[in-house]
Amino acid sequence: MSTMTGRQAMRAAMQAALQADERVFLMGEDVGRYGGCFAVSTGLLDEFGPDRIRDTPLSESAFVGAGIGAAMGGMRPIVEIMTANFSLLALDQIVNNAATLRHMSAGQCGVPLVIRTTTGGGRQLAAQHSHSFDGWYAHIPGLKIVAPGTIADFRWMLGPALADPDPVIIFEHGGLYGADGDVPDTDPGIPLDRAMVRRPGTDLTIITFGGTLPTCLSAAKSLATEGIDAEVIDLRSLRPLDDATIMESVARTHRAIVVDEGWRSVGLSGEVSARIVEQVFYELDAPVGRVASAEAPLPYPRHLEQAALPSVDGVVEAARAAVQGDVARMAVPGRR
Amino acid sequence: MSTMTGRQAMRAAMQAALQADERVFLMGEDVGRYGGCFAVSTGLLDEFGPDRIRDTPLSESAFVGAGIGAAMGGMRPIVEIMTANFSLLALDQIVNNAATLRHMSAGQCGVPLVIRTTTGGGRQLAAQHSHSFDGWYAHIPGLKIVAPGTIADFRWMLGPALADPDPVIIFEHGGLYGADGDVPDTDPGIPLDRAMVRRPGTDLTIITFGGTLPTCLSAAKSLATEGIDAEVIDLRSLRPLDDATIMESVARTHRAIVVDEGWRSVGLSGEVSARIVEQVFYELDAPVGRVASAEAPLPYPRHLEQAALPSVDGVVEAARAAVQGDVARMAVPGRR
Amino acid sequence: MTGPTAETRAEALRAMVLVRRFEERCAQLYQETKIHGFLHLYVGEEAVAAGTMPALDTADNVVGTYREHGHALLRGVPAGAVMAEMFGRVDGCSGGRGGSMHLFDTARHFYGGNAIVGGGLPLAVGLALADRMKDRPAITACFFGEGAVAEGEFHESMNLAALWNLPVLFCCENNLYAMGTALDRSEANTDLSLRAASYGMPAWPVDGMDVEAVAATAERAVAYVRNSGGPAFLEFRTYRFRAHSMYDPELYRDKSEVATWRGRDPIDLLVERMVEAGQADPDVRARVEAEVDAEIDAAVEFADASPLEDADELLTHVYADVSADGGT
Amino acid sequence: MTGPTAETRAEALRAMVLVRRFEERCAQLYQETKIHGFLHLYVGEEAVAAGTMPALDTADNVVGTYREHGHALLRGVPAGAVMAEMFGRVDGCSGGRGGSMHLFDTARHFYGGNAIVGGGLPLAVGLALADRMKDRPAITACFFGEGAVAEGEFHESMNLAALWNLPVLFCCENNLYAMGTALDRSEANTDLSLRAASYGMPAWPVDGMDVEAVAATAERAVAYVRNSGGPAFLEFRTYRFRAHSMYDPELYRDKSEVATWRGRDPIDLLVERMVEAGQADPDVRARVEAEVDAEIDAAVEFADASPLEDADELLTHVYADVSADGGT
Ligand SMILES: Cc1ncc(C[n+]2csc(CCOP(=O)(O)OP(=O)(O)O)c2C)c(N)n1
Ligand SMILES: Cc1ncc(C[n+]2csc(CCOP(=O)(O)OP(=O)(O)O)c2C)c(N)n1
Ligand SMILES: [Mg+2]
Ligand SMILES: [Mg+2]
Repeated sequence: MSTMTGRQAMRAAMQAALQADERVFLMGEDVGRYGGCFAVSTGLLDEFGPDRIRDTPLSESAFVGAGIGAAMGGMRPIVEIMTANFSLLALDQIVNNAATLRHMSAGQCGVPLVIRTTTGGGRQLAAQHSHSFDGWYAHIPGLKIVAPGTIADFRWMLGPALADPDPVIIFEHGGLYGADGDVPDTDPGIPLDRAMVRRPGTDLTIITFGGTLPTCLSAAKSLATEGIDAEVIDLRSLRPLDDATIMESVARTHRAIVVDEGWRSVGLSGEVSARIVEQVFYELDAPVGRVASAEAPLPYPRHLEQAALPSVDGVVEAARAAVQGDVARMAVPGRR
Repeated sequence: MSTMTGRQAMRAAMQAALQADERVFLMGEDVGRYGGCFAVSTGLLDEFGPDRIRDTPLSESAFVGAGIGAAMGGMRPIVEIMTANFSLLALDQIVNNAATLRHMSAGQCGVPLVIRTTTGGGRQLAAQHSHSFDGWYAHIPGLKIVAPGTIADFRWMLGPALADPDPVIIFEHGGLYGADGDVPDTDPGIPLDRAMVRRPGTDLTIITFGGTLPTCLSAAKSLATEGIDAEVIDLRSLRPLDDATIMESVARTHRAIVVDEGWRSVGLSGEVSARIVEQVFYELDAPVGRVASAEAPLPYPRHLEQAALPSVDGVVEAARAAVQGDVARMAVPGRR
Repeated sequence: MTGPTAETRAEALRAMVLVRRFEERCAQLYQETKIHGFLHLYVGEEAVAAGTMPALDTADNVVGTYREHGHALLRGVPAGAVMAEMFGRVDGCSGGRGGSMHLFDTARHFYGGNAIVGGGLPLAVGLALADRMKDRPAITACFFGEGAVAEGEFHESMNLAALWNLPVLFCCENNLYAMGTALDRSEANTDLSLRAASYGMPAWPVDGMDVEAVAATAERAVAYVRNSGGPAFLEFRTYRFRAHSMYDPELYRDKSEVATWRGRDPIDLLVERMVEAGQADPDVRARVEAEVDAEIDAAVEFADASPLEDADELLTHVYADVSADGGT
Repeated sequence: MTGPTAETRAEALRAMVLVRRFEERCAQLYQETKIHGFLHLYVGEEAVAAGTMPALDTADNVVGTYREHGHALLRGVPAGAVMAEMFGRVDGCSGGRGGSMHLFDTARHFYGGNAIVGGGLPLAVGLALADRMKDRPAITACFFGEGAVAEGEFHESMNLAALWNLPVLFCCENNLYAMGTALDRSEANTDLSLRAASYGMPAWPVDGMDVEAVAATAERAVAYVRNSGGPAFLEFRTYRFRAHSMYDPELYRDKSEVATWRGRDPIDLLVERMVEAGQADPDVRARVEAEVDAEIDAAVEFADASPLEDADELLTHVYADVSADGGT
């Protein structure tokens, strides 16, 4: 076990992958000479050279599409898109090609591509640099979507993503690059599509992932002080979703809230809520709650940005409501 | 009241808008000389000339962005994107500019733009021409998303969309261009964001929109023959959603299913389900059901494509399950 | 230089006639509702694929558009597998899932079949990058229409291939129209070869109705790309004799213009030459048509006999791991 | 032609010094954590905006990037409103919501402030289209860096403006680097003016460190665009003296290269000329700095005094209709 930052963990993961498999290479804007926009790939150019650490022009569609083509050609590209906001410029390649090629070619064209991109707000970068499209991408069949919420996952999710025969997008929350965490020195071997219970609890289940995992763990701590024992689930994989882990927990706690930094409407929080209702409706003692970002472009000033993002207080409140909202008390006519 | 096809209705709507307001113009691929890929704009070039019926090069990002700029400059552009699949090439302009400009400029830059695009499958056009992104777009704050499901709405939704000071995307299901329907000769004046009850019923609520509205109405007919009286709600607007109409209905019927041609995961069906649970959980006698497209790129052959899309039978089955699945019967231990 | 041999010409003729007759049969089968969806015919443009494909090695990659029947056939995809694909049957070259616009055959390095205008170009750059990084001598030929030149993906791909000096042969089929949009209503500068050269790669325009001019230029370009390792651009000046797809009233061009171009039918041009050179008699075309018709009949029979995929297979190939439907 | 008058030169000097000192103050305020997020300074490039803005009419539109403080100030956006925006206060030119990368002032036809590289170009084409359709004589000046030339949106916008002959002046600020990517590692053909000309529009390169060369070329280009109604392209050859943003170790360039370019500081160049021409004495720069510093002090005070927006306003301006939060 060693302690490192998310930035160091992902760099170590890439370094190990580049050393282990010569088919692996990193391509993206300023991943080389500049050292990476968020200093994640610093040093890799010196170790692996410009052929395997490829700085690209500002051509998101072409270099993502080139990653798809290179993957079809037998390489194992890691394509870095500086922030998820810019990935929209490459969405045609991601959705119309990467996600469809295997199915429409009846299995002939596999796309073993890994896309890494920075997601999330909280750094006052305003409306064109702060959005979380993690959950949104999880709508697309043919893609696998993962989002590390722990530094250990920053270190150990890349390996299975590269081993996966299909396109995997890793959404890395910018706020976690500088965060410290314990990292096992060897691969813990957790499957890419497995959710993890980060804190066991009995009174309700808080389901989250990525940048809001720390938020939810702090909320669980403070809920404990008021006698509410919350279980916290880290989804890790947004597509596919690990229904089994979610349902097993909610069937025990009978109450759930979903916390997602993405916008609420037509986002991941609604999907998890809908699945809980489909699969364990009769176990629920209260409606499934949702905590998500305010439905507005993220503004620049800190106070407005913080007001827009999920907060510890917001999670605590939603958890309280879920716990208090038991059928007996709320099903009185007055509440109807 | 007159009878016409969806194609004729939208053409009449554009013709009327072009006649009424000289700020309105139509821009898109092959809307002029070719007569429109789906023959919607046929004839408009002759009546309004090449300045107001503008054929564009194959440059989705530039002509959509130009529509945004022209809207900021005081015009009222109707930008046609041939199919929603190609709109992904313009998504940067739609999400990073059209949806954010007003908010991040504190109200200075309004974008009164209407985007019209063809959506949906069922015509054996395979995986790059058949997808329904209607519900997916509804995730984005700053956009308004509407989807006509009746020929009357094909005729009368464009007016309020053009009158709206914000960007509105109209998703027109390709299957409805050739469908006949009754169209009022004068504007019925239904607000753009209002859902409509298309068939009143008492036993359950079927919530849908666009191309699956006819499917659901047929399903309701056949359900009636087995004594199930289904209410069918046509959402019309996917962003914002008309919660009041949905909840009023579900609070009466105590059962609901959501039918969406989009993929199930992180789609509109999950959002509607989650909102029902948040707002009328204690009224529900059964879990909210979902009928959506199979989570695969749409294949070419008819039998596979039909197997992937929501069907009358699929809706009938889901409705039956919702009606049978009342708490008393299903809450027995064995079912847990 | 001595003129092309009778053999070369006979092969080129057979290639063009095969594609021509195959697609005419497709049009007929579309009317008979055996083929559905969008169907884009290459009729009139056959010399481009017929002249280019022989210049490529079997290990070279080919990326096409939705107007790719000819490219697939001349790349060696069996006519039966192509026809079965159009019929949506399991023996189709894409298992019946892609249809006319999505022909694939990776064993022959044929990477589709892309229905997004310009969408294949970045893939071609990536395939070439893989060959470069794996030190394979292969090159990648990428076909697209002149309408694609207006797309951002064209620009980004041309620049990237030139910047990284990747072995991509950009094959622009300039048939003067993108659906109903004439080149001069799509491009501010209609000299596409000049435009391509501005990226710093050699660009050659060639008469796309003359299969021998195409073949000669293609050979030169392929050799250049293979030897230099860098990209080149070919502009084939050709014409689409038929509608854009099966639903096209052709309001945008005069019948007379079409007639003029039909006067330069690439098949007739070659036959004339062969006759002049005494390499064939005037009814050679009829004979070859009879030959290929037999092959096409067999293809149709094959396609007709091929079963439909079981609908339960709908979710297979969404992911490599069948159990991972990734969704519900 | 007679050389520029003392007045013109004094104005140009004041403009450049204002931007320089304003941004040096911003850097300081960033250290003092008064300004947050990304902050991209224009230091070294001031001659471009200072030479271009005077050539525009008040009705002309300006579209900028995230490196747009100088453009905003010289377009006439009050220094106080710009500084208040950096502070995230309600009196900021974007109500405090946009910050450094999103300065807006539609009253002055200043349309931002766009943080997507290349994202402003299509908007500029549309603004010009609106002017054309409304028969307004205005033109649209669109600023972007040389890195944007690799984006598909650049290509599509250049072609569309040229094809439709729209009054757009494309102003490419070629400072040789896109973050850490040097031009020759981004473009296969580094002659950007030649590339631009391939779209069929006039393109002029100009020394971006010489404010008078910039002004002369800008006047010519603006006149051309206004009279012809069609687009033109200007390539300003300039250099960024400071880091790309506040988090840039500058591993990608030599200190010596930076030093060489600093030797051509546009402010010094102009001062030398004025002194030579006897239009100013050597300490003119110090005097002008003192003047603008007073203006900047006032701007900082103004910004500091401006309140924060009430957090309850978070959802206003998502849509024009406040009641329509469009979401929940
Ligand atoms: C991105 C995108 N935009 C629009 C279309 C619709 N479309 C299909 S083919 C076509 C014309 C393309 O013309 P060109 O590139 O010249 O090829 P051609 O059909 O002439 O062979 C268009 C506009 C599409 N398939 N993809
Ligand atoms: C589409 C997109 N890709 C990447 C970025 C990240 N980024 C911000 S500025 C920049 C460099 C742009 O360089 P250039 O266009 O030359 O302008 P300069 O910063 O030199 O003024 C990059 C890559 C972005 N903002 N948008
Ligand atoms: Mg064409
Ligand atoms: Mg630059």
